[in-house]
Amino acid sequence: MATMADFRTSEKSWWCPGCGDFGVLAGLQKALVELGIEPQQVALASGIGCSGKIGNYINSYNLHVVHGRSLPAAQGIKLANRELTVIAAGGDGDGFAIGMGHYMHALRRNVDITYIVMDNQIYGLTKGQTSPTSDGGFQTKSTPNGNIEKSVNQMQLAIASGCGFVANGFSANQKQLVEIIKRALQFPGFALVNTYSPCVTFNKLNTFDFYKQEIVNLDEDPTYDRSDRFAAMKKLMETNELVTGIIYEDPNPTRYEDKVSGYREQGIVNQSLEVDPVLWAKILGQYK
Amino acid sequence: MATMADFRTSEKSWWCPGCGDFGVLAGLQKALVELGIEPQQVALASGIGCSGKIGNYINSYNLHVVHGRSLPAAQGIKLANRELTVIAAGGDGDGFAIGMGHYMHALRRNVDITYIVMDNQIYGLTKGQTSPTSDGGFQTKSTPNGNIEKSVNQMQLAIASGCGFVANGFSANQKQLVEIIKRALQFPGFALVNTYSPCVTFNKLNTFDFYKQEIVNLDEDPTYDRSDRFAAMKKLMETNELVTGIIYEDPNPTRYEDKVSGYREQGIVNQSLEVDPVLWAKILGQYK
Amino acid sequence: MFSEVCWQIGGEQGTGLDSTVEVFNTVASRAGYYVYAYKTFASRIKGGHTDFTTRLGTTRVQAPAPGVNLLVALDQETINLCAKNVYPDAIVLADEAINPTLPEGVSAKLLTIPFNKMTLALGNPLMKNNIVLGASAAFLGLPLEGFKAYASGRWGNKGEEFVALIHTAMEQGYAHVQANWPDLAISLAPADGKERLLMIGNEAAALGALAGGCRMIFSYPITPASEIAESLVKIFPKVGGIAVQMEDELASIVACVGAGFAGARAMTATAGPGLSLMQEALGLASMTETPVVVVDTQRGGPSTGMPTKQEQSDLLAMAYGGHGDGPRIVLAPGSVEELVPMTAEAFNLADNYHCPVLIASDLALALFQQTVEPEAVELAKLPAVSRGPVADPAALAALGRDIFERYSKNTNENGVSERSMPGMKNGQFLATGAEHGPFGKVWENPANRVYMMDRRMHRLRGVKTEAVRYFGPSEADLVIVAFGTTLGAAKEARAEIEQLTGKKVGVLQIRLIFPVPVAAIAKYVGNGKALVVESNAVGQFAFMLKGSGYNPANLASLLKYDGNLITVEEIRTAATRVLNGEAQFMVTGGGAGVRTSSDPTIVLESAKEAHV
Amino acid sequence: MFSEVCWQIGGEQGTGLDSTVEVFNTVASRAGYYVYAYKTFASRIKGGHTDFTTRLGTTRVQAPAPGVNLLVALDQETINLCAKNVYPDAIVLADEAINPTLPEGVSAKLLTIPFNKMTLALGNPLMKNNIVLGASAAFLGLPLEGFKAYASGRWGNKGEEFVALIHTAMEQGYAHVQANWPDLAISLAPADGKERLLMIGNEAAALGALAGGCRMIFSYPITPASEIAESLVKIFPKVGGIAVQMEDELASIVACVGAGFAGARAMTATAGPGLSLMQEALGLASMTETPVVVVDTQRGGPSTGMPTKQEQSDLLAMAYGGHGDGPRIVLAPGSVEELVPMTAEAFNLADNYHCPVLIASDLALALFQQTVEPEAVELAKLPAVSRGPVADPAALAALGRDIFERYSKNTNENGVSERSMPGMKNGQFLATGAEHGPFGKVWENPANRVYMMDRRMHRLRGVKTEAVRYFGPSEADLVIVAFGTTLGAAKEARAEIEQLTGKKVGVLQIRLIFPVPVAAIAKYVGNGKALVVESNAVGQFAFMLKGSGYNPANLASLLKYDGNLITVEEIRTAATRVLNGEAQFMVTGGGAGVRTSSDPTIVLESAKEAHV
Ligand SMILES: Cc1ncc(C[n+]2csc(CCOP(=O)(O)OP(=O)(O)O)c2C)c(N)n1
Ligand SMILES: Cc1ncc(C[n+]2csc(CCOP(=O)(O)OP(=O)(O)O)c2C)c(N)n1
Ligand code: SF4
Ligand code: SF4
Ligand SMILES: [Mg+2]
Ligand SMILES: [Mg+2]
Repeated sequence: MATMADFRTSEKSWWCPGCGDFGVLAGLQKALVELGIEPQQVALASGIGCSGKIGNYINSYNLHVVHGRSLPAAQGIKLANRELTVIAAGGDGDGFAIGMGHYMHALRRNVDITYIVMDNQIYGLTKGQTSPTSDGGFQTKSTPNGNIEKSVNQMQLAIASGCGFVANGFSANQKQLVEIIKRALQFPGFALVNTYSPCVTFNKLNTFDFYKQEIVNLDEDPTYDRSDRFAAMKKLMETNELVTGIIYEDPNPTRYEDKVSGYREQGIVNQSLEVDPVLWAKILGQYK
Repeated sequence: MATMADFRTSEKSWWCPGCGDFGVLAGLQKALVELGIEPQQVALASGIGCSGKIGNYINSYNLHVVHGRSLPAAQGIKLANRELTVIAAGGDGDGFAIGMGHYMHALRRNVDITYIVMDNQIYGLTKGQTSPTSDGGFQTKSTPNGNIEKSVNQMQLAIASGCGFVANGFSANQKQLVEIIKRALQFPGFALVNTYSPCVTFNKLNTFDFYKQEIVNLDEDPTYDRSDRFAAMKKLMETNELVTGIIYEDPNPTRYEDKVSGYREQGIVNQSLEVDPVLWAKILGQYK
Repeated sequence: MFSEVCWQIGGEQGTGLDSTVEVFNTVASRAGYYVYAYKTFASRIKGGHTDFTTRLGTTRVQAPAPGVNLLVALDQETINLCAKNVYPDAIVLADEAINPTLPEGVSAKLLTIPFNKMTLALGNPLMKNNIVLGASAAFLGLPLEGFKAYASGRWGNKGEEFVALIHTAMEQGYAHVQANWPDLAISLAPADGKERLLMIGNEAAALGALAGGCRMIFSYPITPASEIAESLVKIFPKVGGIAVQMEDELASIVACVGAGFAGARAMTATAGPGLSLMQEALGLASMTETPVVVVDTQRGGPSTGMPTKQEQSDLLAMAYGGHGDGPRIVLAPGSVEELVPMTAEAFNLADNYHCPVLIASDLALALFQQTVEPEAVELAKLPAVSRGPVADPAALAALGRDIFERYSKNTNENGVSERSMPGMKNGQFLATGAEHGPFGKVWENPANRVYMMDRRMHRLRGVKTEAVRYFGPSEADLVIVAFGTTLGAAKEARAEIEQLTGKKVGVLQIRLIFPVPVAAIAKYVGNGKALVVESNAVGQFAFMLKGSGYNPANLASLLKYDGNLITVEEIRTAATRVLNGEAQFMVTGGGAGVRTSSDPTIVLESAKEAHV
Repeated sequence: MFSEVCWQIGGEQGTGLDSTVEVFNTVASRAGYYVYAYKTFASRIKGGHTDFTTRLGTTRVQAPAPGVNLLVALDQETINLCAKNVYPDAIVLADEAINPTLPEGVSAKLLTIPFNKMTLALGNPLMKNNIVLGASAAFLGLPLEGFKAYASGRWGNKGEEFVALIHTAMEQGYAHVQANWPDLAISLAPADGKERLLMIGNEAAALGALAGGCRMIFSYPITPASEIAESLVKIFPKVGGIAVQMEDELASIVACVGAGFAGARAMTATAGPGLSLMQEALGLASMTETPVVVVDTQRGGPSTGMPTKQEQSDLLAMAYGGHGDGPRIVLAPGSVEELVPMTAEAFNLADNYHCPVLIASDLALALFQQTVEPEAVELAKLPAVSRGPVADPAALAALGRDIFERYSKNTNENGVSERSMPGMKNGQFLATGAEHGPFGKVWENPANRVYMMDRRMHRLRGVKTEAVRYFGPSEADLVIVAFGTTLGAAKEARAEIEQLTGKKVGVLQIRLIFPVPVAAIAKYVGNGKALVVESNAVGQFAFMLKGSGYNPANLASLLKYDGNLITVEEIRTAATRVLNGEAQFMVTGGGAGVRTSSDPTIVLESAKEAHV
């Protein structure tokens, strides 16, 4: 069985010391180990951003795509080989600015992948501009007079779009994060794992301390019913999404793959590429 | 004062006889007339689709852009000249497939424009493929075995994103539609006017009759409180968005333009392009 | 007895003419005739003029006909627009109800039939087109039985009564012509009766994809590409494949990259606007050395342009449109038939050269029906699947983890090294669009950069494919360089030009647009002249040729960019002028014929006096 | 006494070196020296090696220095990476704490200072870089007072104590050098003391935009373009303008088209990946004849490529990257200074030619500080705003409604007709990306199509701008063709090459990349040879030149694509080889020097035997 070491690469991480993304990476690696998944069975598609570099540091099949498009890539991989564990990962800008359209459509398409967002409420890699999840009034390089746009509520959007698994983790709460990711990876269908993953260099507002103070931890509320969509929505609204845990999990999950007609259990890549001459003749017959 | 005739063009419409879009066009023209707006004060940006052709048939300043991008165009126009009445218009595919990212961001940016969607739950211009608003199971050219994706709930998304004005009209209910559009045009901030605008050629499921039967008309419910966001969300969920009228209107609207620092009442295009030498010297001073 | 005839029908868009023409073409094909069909239509669903032309021959027909023998006009607009193209002794058959008149100067015979009245009598407006078909069959000597049989097969499920009504309508049309104009038959020589196929290029591309091992298409509808996905969505369930309509083209191409990375053969199909949106991610495929196939059915550009009109103006965008320098291969089919093997081959090239392969189809190829010889699509004769350099699982297992060199200097003769695919133990690596070292890790070391850039680009210099195909005598005085839809007209023009000028004329088909096969072109052109024929405004392929070092002196150019197909006559005229030394750069179309122009390359004609 | 010196500092990324260098450069500039700065950095925020180089001179310095006089190494990696570039008698100043050693073969003097210890003593880790500054000032004879004054000005708001600490740190560094190595000064000749400006190209572009009447920027952050928007977001509130960070580049460019349609001067700024995403909408601007300005700060491509490395590889994408044929103008600045008037001019060109205007900046221009002469940015000397053909409101009012011919055949000498803007009575029209007639209405008539296509493209042939700028003697034996960052090195190399070879050498700056000013280039090259120097792998500009009809025979090429700047020495070497008839195609970089290569144009080298 694979160990943590098996999921590490020889690449030294390029993140700033203390960056929240370290915790997310560790959480993911741990979750994979605990689920007994082998590195070669994991494919991870990531976007561009500090967060998007996660694929550089995990020993799996990694596709580091263009900005904002980790989700189409991950769906392409999964549908090509449904036998794999497929993960998409990236930042809040990557996912909810340039990638917003794909996010909304991945939610409703519901291919069986796990989407891990490292939300630091800022653009890290481009050195500190406002992101779609930045708070109102936040002063950054691109909004020196304060952010004047409403921030995206990505978890509410997920619920509203019918997503079957919506969770939020915190980079500093490893235990919870590992459990969330394990559950997400096992969930049949699209699973959102948002994480608060502070940028210690550019975001002096939404810091580790800020989150520690503000976050409501659902694990501490034994009465919370994660199978209730409306309750989930309400909780997200009440807490302004400053809540961690599994917020919603569909008790009767479905997934895209099961609805595709003629789609097989075996991954497409593992099937023969030969065309049956009888079928070929039949298809040609339509053009006669 | 401008009349209906003033808002018509000499171009014969290219829509199929009976297409729902005729009604939306008429409703828009009527609303403009009733509000006493002059054609030269109106700028309309439309996308690509049968619906996107609306700009060909209304005598105003029309910018017919590329597929999915009417909203960035409209925001560009409005911010360049806030003295104009600016409308974005297009189809369900244009707005919620390729245009989804822009939609979500226009909602939260909240520039004072009106967005009219002609939702026929199908791709008309490309001859009948499934659209993001198509119903589950719907058989089309692109889903001969039935649509397997969850449909987009664009009005719920609008509410969830904090949109201040969310309305739905029906092409066949002119009276209501005109009132909705008038109100939307007057609303300060981003106003969504979705409309059910049946495609009589390719959508044999969501027909005029279908909508007539299924639609709940809010105008007939004197108890409905359109200033209540939660009620709005609930109503949309209950009716599966088959509801017409003004679903939500923020009683304390704000708009992007009022928050931009240094932004003036006069349209940018009407201001001098000269640079004050004192200011120039001051700015240069930063580089000394 | 004609060895070929041309039938044309025009009327209002959205009145069922499409399927009427499909019936006509299929029946003619089944009767053993070669078919070349084309149409004029607008980007609207109902209303507006549309016309369909079908050229039938006992031997292969591969270009627009020089004239029309039988024009069926369902409205006066059709006569106004189309009658000028009929042969002097042609028949114009119109509905009595429209009170048709021929434009001045048209000498054809105008005949009227009470289509409307007959339709009314049959009690079903759909029958009008069936009467038309019957009448057309009578004039052209096509077997009425063939039409009836087609109707039985296609509409049998709508009930016997309905089929019987169709039969009646066809018979009435047929009988009316036989009774009224027994002497006016346009007799077509008998066909060989061989069973051939008839399809549009998009269907051919779908077939080629299937044969080429493609099992996934991610795409977004667009004219004139949609039928590729619409064909595959019907085929794939039978082979465990999947066709996904994505939210846009950005998602489509990236999903293909994902699928290619995972080891599947995946494709997308689009037209110009979609191609433009794919530029960034095509670079991703180039950088990560991931196979991916894109069919671009070119149409009038730029922007929305003319979505329903012919053009070949995405060549530069396909070859050079992305930021930075990245490898791509661009193929161009010369006929519908060729799209089958070429699309299959594209997947082999992508897997062998680890880069995006684009197929430069065009609207006329994509949407218009052409005859396909069954021999050309025999499964056994199509390119066999060749997966290119793939890591050996046993060798990987022996490696141990984290040391698979995806971008190893240990390359094959093409400069390509083995790839691993998810699922293969110890094959894990990072595929990134950022510059990277041999293990895929981000690395900006200058020497590594130079190696990687050279590695990626140089593989193109040795692409193994049939880059050009030559038709004609050796040492020709003039070689017509053509690709895509234009090829057919060039081939038909060849003999005519030889006859007319007494010179030796060849046609060089460009099958590989990029990397530009300059040497092969130079070889065939030899000491002759080259006339590049293309459907765009700036001579994109000629520009690429010159830019790639081809001697501009003997390069002549014929351009058409009015949305219509290049004709045999236009090529004949232009070629004659080049042979006579009368012209080098020519344009045609837009109502005017072939005319001399300046070099279409857009350059600044004068530069302001520069200070020294 | 040196008339120029070169200072370099290296250490770990994210340790404040950026601002330390900014202090150094500003103080040197204020002292009256010309500054040319550059750096090596990675696409990461903290950690990893970074180094900064500043070349100071009493006359203009405009290229990387041939060697370094004083290298400050904060870690051993810096010595390993940078020491090979120091002059033989240079000083390498390192922190005692790192136990520095010089690589073999480096003859420089290695001196150590207890930077760390001194910093510890001062009790604030931020002080280390200030000690470094003081020490550097002492070696180079720069005025310590200048550094102290800068600190007071910049950090005054942090309190007197803090400023005093900085001053102490600076003084300690200065004193340490004076005390220990009184004889080792690298004395720089005194400067003229004139007050000049110092800025990066992105700041210059922002200034140019402001002066050019631009009041809107819609953009999305990307390296190395972000500072353009970040500058304008601070400036625009003062002039009623607006800077919007959009959700992506697709939105950015379309918002610009909207704003341009509305009559505003709007721009976007991006790098390669964003440019690729803008291809479709650039076609929209071309089709609708809408002015829009795009700055592309080129970086290593394709895909993510090398985001922090120099390259000039988006030329083809800028000129030809969209589907279909559409007009665009592409300008290239030759220095930071030139970006001010050129960006201003871009808006005039856009308004006069009604098409997108792109500015081909590059990473080195965009991000590195250069001296700007105050005269060059005097408001009165910058291009005056010229709005181009705009409809006369009175004439419109007289027209009556619905008959304004936006795309009228009544054009000015550039082939451009008047546009109306929303708000103008009776000026309403449809601007559509679909082909259209004179009123803007969708129209696919073939003759109209030909007119409209010619109309759009032909305007480019007469663009009025200073397309090229020539430096050197007439009838040169060799003309070095350069643009962007490369120009400075070419200009510095010119005299050296003349001296070395005794031949006449000129430099031809290309300011207009597209439409290609072929005639002007041919005129200046005359019977000499041309050496095109560019930072990309396939010789994009040379390809454009040849494709546009330029005679390839006398065209030589020097390419660099390893991410580093082209140097004077490399150009000198390449030029000498060309003049000696030793080489035509050369590449350099990647650790190896200038070397002969094959024609970089990617063509298929052999085409399989085609069947005849
Ligand atoms: C098309 C494109 N536009 C812009 C960029 C520049 N870019 C790189 S990362 C990034 C955003 C980073 O923010 P986020 O996604 O939140 O990731 P973080 O760095 O904060 O983890 C941007 C705009 C790009 N690489 N590609
Ligand atoms: C980039 C791009 N992709 C695809 C298309 C083709 N296309 C034109 S309209 C359309 C969708 C039409 O559907 P909708 O927006 O619902 O409009 P409708 O015709 O139904 O009114 C598509 C996919 C295009 N024009 N551009
Ligand atoms: S800049 Fe922020 S997000 Fe990026 S690595 Fe540093 S701390 Fe993490
Ligand atoms: S196809 Fe449908 S949407 Fe388009 S014009 Fe016809 S009825 Fe309207
Ligand atoms: Mg972020
Ligand atoms: Mg629709």
